Amino acid sequence: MKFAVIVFPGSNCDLDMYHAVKDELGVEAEYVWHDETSLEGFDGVLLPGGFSYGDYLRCGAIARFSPIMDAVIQAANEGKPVLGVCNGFQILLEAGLLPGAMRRNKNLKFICRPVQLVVENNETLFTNGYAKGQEITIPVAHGEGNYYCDDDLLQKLVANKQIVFSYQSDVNGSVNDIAGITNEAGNVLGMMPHPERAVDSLLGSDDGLTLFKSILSHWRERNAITS
Amino acid sequence: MYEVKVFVSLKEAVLDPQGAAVKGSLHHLGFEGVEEVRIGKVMTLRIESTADKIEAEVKEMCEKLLANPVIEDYRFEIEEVVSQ
Amino acid sequence: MYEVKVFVSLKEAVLDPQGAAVKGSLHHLGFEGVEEVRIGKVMTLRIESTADKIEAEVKEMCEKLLANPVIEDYRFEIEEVVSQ
Amino acid sequence: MQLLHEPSPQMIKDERIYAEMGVTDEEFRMVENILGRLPNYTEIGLFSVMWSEHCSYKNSKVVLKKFPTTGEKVLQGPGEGAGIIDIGDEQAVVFKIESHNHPSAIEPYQGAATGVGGIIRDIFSMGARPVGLLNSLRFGELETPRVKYLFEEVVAGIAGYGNCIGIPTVGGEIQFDPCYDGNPLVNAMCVGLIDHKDIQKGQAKGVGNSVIYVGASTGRDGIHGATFASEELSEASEAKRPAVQVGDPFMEKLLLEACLEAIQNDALVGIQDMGAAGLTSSSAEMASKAGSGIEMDLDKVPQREKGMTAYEMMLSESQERMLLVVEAGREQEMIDIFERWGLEAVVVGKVTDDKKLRLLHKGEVVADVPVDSLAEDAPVYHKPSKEPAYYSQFQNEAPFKPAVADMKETLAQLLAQPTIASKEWVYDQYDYMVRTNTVVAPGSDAAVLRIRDTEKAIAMTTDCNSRYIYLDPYVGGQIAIAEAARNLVCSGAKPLGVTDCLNYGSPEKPEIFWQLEKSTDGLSNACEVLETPVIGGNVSLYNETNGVAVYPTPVIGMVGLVENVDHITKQQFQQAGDLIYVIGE
Ligand SMILES: Nc1ncnc2c1ncn2[C@@H]1O[C@H](COP(=O)(O)OP(=O)(O)O)[C@@H](O)[C@H]1O
Repeated sequence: MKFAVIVFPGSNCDLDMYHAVKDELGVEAEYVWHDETSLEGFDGVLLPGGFSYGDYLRCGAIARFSPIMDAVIQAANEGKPVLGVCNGFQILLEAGLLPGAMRRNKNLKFICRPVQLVVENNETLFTNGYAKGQEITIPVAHGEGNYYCDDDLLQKLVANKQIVFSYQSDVNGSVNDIAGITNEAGNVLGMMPHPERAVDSLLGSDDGLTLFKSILSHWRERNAITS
Repeated sequence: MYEVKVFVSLKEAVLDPQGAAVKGSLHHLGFEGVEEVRIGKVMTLRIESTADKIEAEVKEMCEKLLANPVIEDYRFEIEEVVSQ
Repeated sequence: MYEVKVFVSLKEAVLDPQGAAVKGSLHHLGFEGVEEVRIGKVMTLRIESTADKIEAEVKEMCEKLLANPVIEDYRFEIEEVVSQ
Repeated sequence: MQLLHEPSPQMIKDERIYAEMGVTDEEFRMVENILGRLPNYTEIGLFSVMWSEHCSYKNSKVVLKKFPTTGEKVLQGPGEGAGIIDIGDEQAVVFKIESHNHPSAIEPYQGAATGVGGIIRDIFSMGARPVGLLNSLRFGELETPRVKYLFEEVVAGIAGYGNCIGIPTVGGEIQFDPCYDGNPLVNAMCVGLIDHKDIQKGQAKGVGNSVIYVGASTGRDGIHGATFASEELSEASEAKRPAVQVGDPFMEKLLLEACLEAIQNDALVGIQDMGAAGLTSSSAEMASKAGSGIEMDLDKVPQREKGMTAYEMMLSESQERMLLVVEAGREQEMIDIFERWGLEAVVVGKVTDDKKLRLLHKGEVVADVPVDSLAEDAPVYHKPSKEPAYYSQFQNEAPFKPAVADMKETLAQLLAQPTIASKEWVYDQYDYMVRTNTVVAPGSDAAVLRIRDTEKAIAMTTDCNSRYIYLDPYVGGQIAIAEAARNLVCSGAKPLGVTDCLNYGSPEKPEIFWQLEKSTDGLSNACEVLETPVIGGNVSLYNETNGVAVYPTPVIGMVGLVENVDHITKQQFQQAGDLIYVIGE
């Protein structure tokens, strides 16, 4: 399996994402520059955290117009796994690949700390290695992770089991403590917490590694069947 | 040359934590009469364009980039100015 | 009851990285005519006060809290509204 | 337009216009002698910033000389953007601390943010990858709205810049005391890692080589920031032209990546950031260090505003800019690297052999000044020193014995002191994990960052108990070094070296100069004993409001090496049943 790690001007968790899949998961990964136009040859797409374009207008608003985004949208439509973390999640929202929007954290401050998450749905390609309801520790680091959706959308998210992770207790004011959601098809995941920062127990937690392992095992299963 | 002001604000239904914080601080400073504060953005653009195109252009800018329709409303004012 | 709009913007000589980024992005989207973008804040306040006091009050709010005169300019508009 | 308003050389002299720039009568005479004529407005501007305390250390040089600065492992001592210490395996650590006190007092968010931005540039201009940020903050008692505002905004500014650029802020310290009420201290430190082969120098070598300007364009912001940083805060400084700049961490992120790419290209001869005194200090220092001269055409300098004068361009402190010297004929290679990162890179001049800084503007020579006179020949003052009355009074008092009736109650009261209480509220706002190397996060004695692909780690801390130093500068100075070293040792590291930021009141006052002398004696002595050379630092004098000085506050930044990540110890109790020992006296 081979992952693309998309690098936007201002991405700063690109290296963490790269090391997580390359060194800890042990699969191929390559940086792909924002102004490229193709994701040929990649089996999965990772949009890392950071501050694309300084997050100067709204987080992710400018990055979503990068040339590479057409290829990301295409990969998503083809059913390839697309994971957006933190700024990556914000970009997926702005690009319309995921529904809803982000607001500033309720306390108006940047929040960086390990938090407890609940795995709400373990039947996605990103979470098949977790147990349903499992509590995991993964850090957050964001200023605008206060997820917003209206009631209609919320009901839809619940009905379709699109809410994959929620905070065990309120962190930033998000509607229903939502920490991560997928698209309807289930192959695009956006989450504010950083699984790539939780892949090595030396740094506190390796609960995030299971997420990357889930993607890999899903891919292996599928390819064993189809190839 | 046009000077365009685009006002972007959170939709009424969306809570404005920043506004709430500013209101709190104003009360703290003794301005008890402040009943509500909402905070928005105002973007001032200078655009080289023509009378027949400017409005559609600005609308497109707003919808594509300047505002996020999921949580924000926008409006704009266009004024023709003499280029220096 | 008064509805007050306070406009806060960076002083002319002060760098506006946000505006620069938005301008770049608009060019990228094909709006080549955009020559300048400056981004400021607009705060909409509802204040219970009286005609003789409101202006001085708003001025004080601006200078104490809403703007930092070292890098920002401000101006405001006051409108009397009927309380609901 | 503006040019017409610039006073003539004769007017500058007759009306003592130089005095407004902080140049003394005696210094003006020195400039006259150096040039053999009267300086014009641009030229006296160059001297005024280069001879300010901030750039020349004219009042502090005598005490800085005392610091031990050499050692087996020191690869670069004071003098360049930052010092460098060998950590084996062809790798080294690069670190430096710097103050941004005055801008932060006026515009706390941007003042603190640009302080962080400036120190980061010092690190990557050496060719190093910045890996960690620390800070040291001082405010008045956390009681008035003003102090709370300063505190919140400074913390937000540090977070805003560091988080956006993606360098973890891993440690710091904060003290609240009435002496800092009108004059908060904001010191920022950056630590970087470098391979020996990548070490850069800020030198303009090779006659005919090109001088290239990269990064943000030049605006009128922050003109005279350096002189401003060397003055007391007073009502009058509020009225001056805003000396505060707005930081652009996104631009700096691009600049950082582009510069680290550029150093891998051997067409790059020298590189230096434009910090205080912007274009003036970077060009004059690079030429002076190389024994060369520089000629620049200011018309080529990217400008953010219309109609800027030579004086304004040379004194602007716009952020996120660097000056490079590049081999003649290979300029395009450099320009291509920067363009790939979306940055402007422009040839603005060339290296000459006449040891002059010559500036052209609109086809005319607007300044022609010997570079050494700017960079090295600033006057050095040894100010008078006098033991303050308060000191002998304290010395004669009997040792204070606190009467503690209720241990529990007293402990609770102590822990409730803002200076002692948990700083989680602060570091919760700092992304201390980005780049995933942070093994020990804020909240312990020192921060520890692993070095990828090795078994090693580096530990870092900032410390200074200014009350001790006020009460006894010599012993207090020793204590500051010892505390920093203890924090490193407790984390499993061997201390390597020190960077310091000397925050004091006005050196014109003999009592303050005495504090500076005595405390640096104490610092020097402790550094010698512990074999932790001082490899760089920064001086911030005139920290006074309405004539009252802050406590002498020499903030110590210390970095140590952990040979193996298995040796790392944290401050927290690890498990129930572990034994607790008290060691020492
Ligand atoms: N301004 C700050 N920025 C980041 N971390 C800080 C700051 N102030 C304090 N800390 C962190 O909080 C912890 C406790 O700090 P401090 O009270 O100074 O402890 P100590 O006296 O043991 O050095 C340390 O880990 C320190 O790095």
